Amino acid sequence: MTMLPQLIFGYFAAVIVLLSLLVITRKNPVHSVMWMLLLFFHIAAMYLFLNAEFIAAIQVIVYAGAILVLFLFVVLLLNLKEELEADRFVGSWPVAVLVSGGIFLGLASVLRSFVIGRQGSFTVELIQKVTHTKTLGLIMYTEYLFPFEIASLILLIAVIGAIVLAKKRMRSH
Amino acid sequence: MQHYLLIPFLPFAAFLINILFGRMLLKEKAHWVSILAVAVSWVVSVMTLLDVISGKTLNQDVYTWILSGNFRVSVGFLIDQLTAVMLIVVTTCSMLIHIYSVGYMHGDSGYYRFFSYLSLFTFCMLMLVMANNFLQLYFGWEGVGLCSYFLIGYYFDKKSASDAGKKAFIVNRFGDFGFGIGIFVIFLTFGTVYYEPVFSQAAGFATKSINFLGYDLHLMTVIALLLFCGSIGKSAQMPLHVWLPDAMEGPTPVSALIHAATMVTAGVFLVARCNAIFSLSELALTIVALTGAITSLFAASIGLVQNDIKRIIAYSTISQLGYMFLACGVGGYTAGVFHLYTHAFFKALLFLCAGSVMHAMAGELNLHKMGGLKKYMPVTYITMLLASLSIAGIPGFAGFFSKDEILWLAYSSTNPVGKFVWLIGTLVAFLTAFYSFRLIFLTFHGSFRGTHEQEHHLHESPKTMTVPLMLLCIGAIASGWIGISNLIGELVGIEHLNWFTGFMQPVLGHPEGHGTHAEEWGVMLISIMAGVSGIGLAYYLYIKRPELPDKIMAQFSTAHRVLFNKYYVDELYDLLIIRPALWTAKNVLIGVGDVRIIEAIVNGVPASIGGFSKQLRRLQTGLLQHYATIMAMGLFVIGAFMLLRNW
Amino acid sequence: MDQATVNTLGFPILSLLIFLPVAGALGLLLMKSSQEGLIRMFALLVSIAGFLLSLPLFTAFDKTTHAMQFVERHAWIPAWNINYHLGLDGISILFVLLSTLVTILCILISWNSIKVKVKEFYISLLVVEAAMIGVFCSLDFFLFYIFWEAMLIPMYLLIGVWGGPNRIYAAVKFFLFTLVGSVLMLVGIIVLYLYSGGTFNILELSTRIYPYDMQLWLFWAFFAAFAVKVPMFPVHTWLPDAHTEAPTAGSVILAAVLIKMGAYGFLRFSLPILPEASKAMTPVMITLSVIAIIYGGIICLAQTDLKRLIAYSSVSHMGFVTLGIFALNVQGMEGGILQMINHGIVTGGLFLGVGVIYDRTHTRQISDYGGVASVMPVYASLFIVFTFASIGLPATNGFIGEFLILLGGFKANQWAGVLAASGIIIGAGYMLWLYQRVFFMETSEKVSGLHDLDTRELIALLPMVILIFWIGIYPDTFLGFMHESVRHLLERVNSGSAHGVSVAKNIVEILK
Amino acid sequence: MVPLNWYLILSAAVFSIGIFGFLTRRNIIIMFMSIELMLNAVNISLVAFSHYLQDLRGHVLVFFIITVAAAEASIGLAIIIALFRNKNTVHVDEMNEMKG
Repeated sequence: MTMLPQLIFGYFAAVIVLLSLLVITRKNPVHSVMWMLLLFFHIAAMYLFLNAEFIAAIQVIVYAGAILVLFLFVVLLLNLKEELEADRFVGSWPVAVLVSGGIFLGLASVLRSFVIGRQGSFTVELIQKVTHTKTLGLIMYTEYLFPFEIASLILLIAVIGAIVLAKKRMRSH
Repeated sequence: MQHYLLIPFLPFAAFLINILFGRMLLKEKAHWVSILAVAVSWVVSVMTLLDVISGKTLNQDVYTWILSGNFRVSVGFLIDQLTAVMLIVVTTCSMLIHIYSVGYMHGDSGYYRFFSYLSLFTFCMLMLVMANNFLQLYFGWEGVGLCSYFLIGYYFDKKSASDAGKKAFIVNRFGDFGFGIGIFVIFLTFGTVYYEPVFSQAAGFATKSINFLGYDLHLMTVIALLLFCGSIGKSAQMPLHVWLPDAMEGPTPVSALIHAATMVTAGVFLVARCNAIFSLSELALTIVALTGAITSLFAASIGLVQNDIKRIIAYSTISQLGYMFLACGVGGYTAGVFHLYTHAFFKALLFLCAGSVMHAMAGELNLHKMGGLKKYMPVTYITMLLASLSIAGIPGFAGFFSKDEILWLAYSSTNPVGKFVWLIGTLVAFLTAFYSFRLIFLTFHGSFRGTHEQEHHLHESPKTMTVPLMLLCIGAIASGWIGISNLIGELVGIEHLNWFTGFMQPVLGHPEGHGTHAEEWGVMLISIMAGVSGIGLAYYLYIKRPELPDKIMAQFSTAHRVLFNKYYVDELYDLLIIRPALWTAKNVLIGVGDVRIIEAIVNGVPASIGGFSKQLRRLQTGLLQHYATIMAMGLFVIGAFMLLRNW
Repeated sequence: MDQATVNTLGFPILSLLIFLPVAGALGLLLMKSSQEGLIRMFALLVSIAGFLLSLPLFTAFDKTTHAMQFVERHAWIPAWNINYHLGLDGISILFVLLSTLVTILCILISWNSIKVKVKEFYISLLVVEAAMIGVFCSLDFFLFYIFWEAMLIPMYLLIGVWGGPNRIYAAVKFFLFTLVGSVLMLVGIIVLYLYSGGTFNILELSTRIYPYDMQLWLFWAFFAAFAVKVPMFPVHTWLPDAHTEAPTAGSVILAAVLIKMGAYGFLRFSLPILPEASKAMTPVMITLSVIAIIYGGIICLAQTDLKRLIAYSSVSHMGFVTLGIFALNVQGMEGGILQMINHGIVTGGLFLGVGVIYDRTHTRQISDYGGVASVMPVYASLFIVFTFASIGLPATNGFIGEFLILLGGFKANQWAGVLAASGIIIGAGYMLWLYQRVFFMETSEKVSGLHDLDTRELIALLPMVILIFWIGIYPDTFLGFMHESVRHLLERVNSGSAHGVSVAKNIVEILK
Repeated sequence: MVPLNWYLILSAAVFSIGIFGFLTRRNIIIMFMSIELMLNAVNISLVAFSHYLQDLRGHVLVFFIITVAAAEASIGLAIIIALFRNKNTVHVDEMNEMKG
């Protein structure tokens, strides 16, 4: 069936768009977190579809697992009752609609006539043969070693920052 | 002749001594310095006159005053017949009035200051008279203006006195404005401001015309009229006469010296000195004659109804000055100067008599508060009577000869306006006689109308005041005898009896008038008739039927009010010039100009910038979304721009 | 470039003249601010030394040549060809003498009227003097600009710190007015520098011919800076504020010398460097001057504040100066320059006079005064001399200047001459009215107990009186300096603009 | 075969939804989640690019984006907690001390 890939992409696209809309429009933050979880799973599946297995795994583990859980903790800190009554949107939301719609239309009108540039050397077969994680690791630790180190540094700072910021001030009262 | 420099610089030295050392050292003795200086300069003037009579004249520069490019002028002295006569007039009157002031100003706090100003005035008047170029004439011109400012405003603690002084100076400045521009035109045409080259080349420029302020006018007329502007200012002629009556605020010797004998005659002296220019322009002469005639009629009419003794004499001065200009206008410069010469004596005398009356009446000036002073002040009475006879033009007295000469020249002159001017002259002669004797009868005859305390205080003035009166009285009578007209000369058999005209002939030329002897006799008779009838009418109204004047006044009350308020000229000037000037200054210039236009810009620009920044500040709302939205919009705009650019 | 004569005096007199006051100011810094007597005496000595040092200029000046004298030239910033180049000629020498003399009088007059921050006061006074002399001597455009701006700061302090009630507004206004103008001039200087291939030397710039429209733009750039300083008609509103708020010494320096820099700028820069534009712009400048004369005069009639009236009268007098300068003939020019000196002396004297009674009564409202003559006769007589010099009475310096200007103005444009001549009537009007309201009439209670001038004040006022009569009676001592320089300047202006550019055409071109 | 454009349009859509979310929601946490959305949109397009351009650099970049996203999320949430602690509100429009 020649139409299958298009069909699958169509499904994924529609679901992702729907889920993202749901994420930002739910009144209850916990619901939006749940929807976002679902969204991440779909995105991970799409990566698989684009045969980036390692990235899909990372997506699920880091994004869905770590970051979203973090969000959940913070959401649970809120007093949900008060949150439900308050109105969700800022006063000037029509402007925002206009702006984001404008940006989307602008991008869409450009991307329709997008021409693929020169093909790189990592063909799909090569990756499958060597497995995606190995090739990724190969590039990462040779060509992009320095940015890798910086990334680790960023994470370190993030950790310390989070602790300092969120720590309860003992002396301040 | 050789030490002529003493004449002006002695009074100047006296001025310096008095002003510098007056307060501490001289105090009461200040008058000796001034009188001595003036007396010596009088003696030197007489010697100069004798030298000039023997034919010697002098034109010498002392030092270069201003040198700039081709404009060169120096302090220089020209002594010829005209200067000699003026020297005599100025120094004689000045000396006598100095002596008179000793008595009059006795006990005054600023005694030394008064005499220093008198000396300064004499110095400036002499510099004016002896100048050999227009700029030094201008120096003397403004110098005497300055002294009249000081002397009119002598009692400076009185507002009216300081107002009068200021008014005199500013009105003179109007005249000097025209005079200054006249000097510019002279320099631009002749390339020099010295008399001698200007008058000799004047004939050459007779036909030329000049583009003056855009109009092509006859050159000589422009120059003549501009110079005449100065004369009008200084000699208080028609438009600029308002300052002289107010100048009576000053002490009486000042009025005698400055506002009768010397300063006001500077205008006539200027016209006489520049006769070479004036006679080249028919229009200018006519204007001079007309202004003189109208002013004399105008002033004489006001003089009829005034009650202040000094104001009457002031208006009579303006009227007599009008006479002199009338003479110059019809070409009779010699007659004009002769009248100036005689007028100086009897007018100074009139003022000094008025001063001694005031002195006796403790400052009272109103005629209706006096009367019957004859028996208290015989000397003053006699001298004032003789002076009034002289001014009324009664034969034998100085006034008659000079006035008759003018009227005859007016009648017989080739100038078209001559006859009309002669008519006005005769009418003025009648009015002059009338108001002079009204003054005599109201002050000296009839019964005393003042307060009892004043009557008790009445006494004849001290010697230092009466002696100058007598000397001036001789001058008032005898001064006319040097200029008796040739007509009477033929009658009496002496060929050239009119010595004065002969003497002045080289400088002022000779007026060519045509008219038979019969007409000359006729004119003389008419002028005598006018004088006598004036006196008769005054006698009739104020001695015979004293109640008549009030009835007439009631009948012509409006006319009387107009005349009494001096045709409302002062109020007119105030309305037309002073008030609008102040108004424009206050609201137009400051209100609109400075404040609304310039300051608005100067303060407006920073204010508007401030306002704009305030608006900008409102953009910072503090809301996260607003900033994000703006960023997103920026993104969108750039995106759109990049997109549209390559389409 | 015409050959500038070498310094005839041997020692660098101009640099000494500029930096002696600065050294004095530094000396003052060392003193404790409590020893006020010592400070005053030291400042006085420095200023007297400065004046004595400036006298040899007067004697050693060679009046027969128009070339620059006492020239000093050292490389300062070779990279941009900026040199420390000083020199004097007939036009600028008198101003240097005036500056040194005026500083002495300012120090004398503010002997006990300045009580707060005395040390800083005298320091800024000496620095202003240094900057002033610098402006008049500098022949390098860059150096000129430095001194021009340097003069602003101490003057700003003088007005801002020791001034009257709303001195801050006046000081800021003064500062901004001059600064905006001089910034435009800086643009002009740079354009000239680039166009003439990298030289700031004024003598060189004065010999070149620039394209006509560039000259026009440059003229208006310089006009912005100099017209503000003069002050010419539209931009004069800072002067009355600065004068009413400045302390006596401040307004004397402002009136006597600072204002002259604007007119001097026209003479030294606008006319020689931009002859064609100046010639084309004379009708505009003459109209502005005449407006200034009459406008300034009439406004004085409505003033109630003493210093404000004298400030507006100096707007009118400076209108005469600019009329003289832009009459572009010998009489007008020499009259203009002499009138600048006269105005410095007369208005300086007037402000010294006002300072004297202000120190006693602390009020500047004319209505508070009356009958001062009977209380202070000596002071009244000195003030009457200043009043009549300001009106332009013959035998005073005012007359010589005004007569020559009116003569030159009349020669250049009859209407301008006549209208300007009306200025002397208005002048007589407001000055005599002022004199009457303050000195004559009955003594007002505020004035009754005053004591007359003491010797210090007399010494401060006498030099001005002597100068008034000296210039009035024998002006050649001062006019003699200018003949050669003015003749040379006029030759340059007439020859420079003889390139067949008819005046009428350019006006149309500008108005288009 | 799904053309690359579709993926890009999809990521554009998700991106603009993220923007919309960020600009309109009052709850700061939801704003944070919209940021995560935008980052994921970018990741999608990157992965699509690497797949179609057969070049793994896209993946490396995605990898780094994820690390940065993680760091950013943690710090952001710490800030939110601090903010919440002393303002006890999470609504953005009530925190405008930084007003001009």
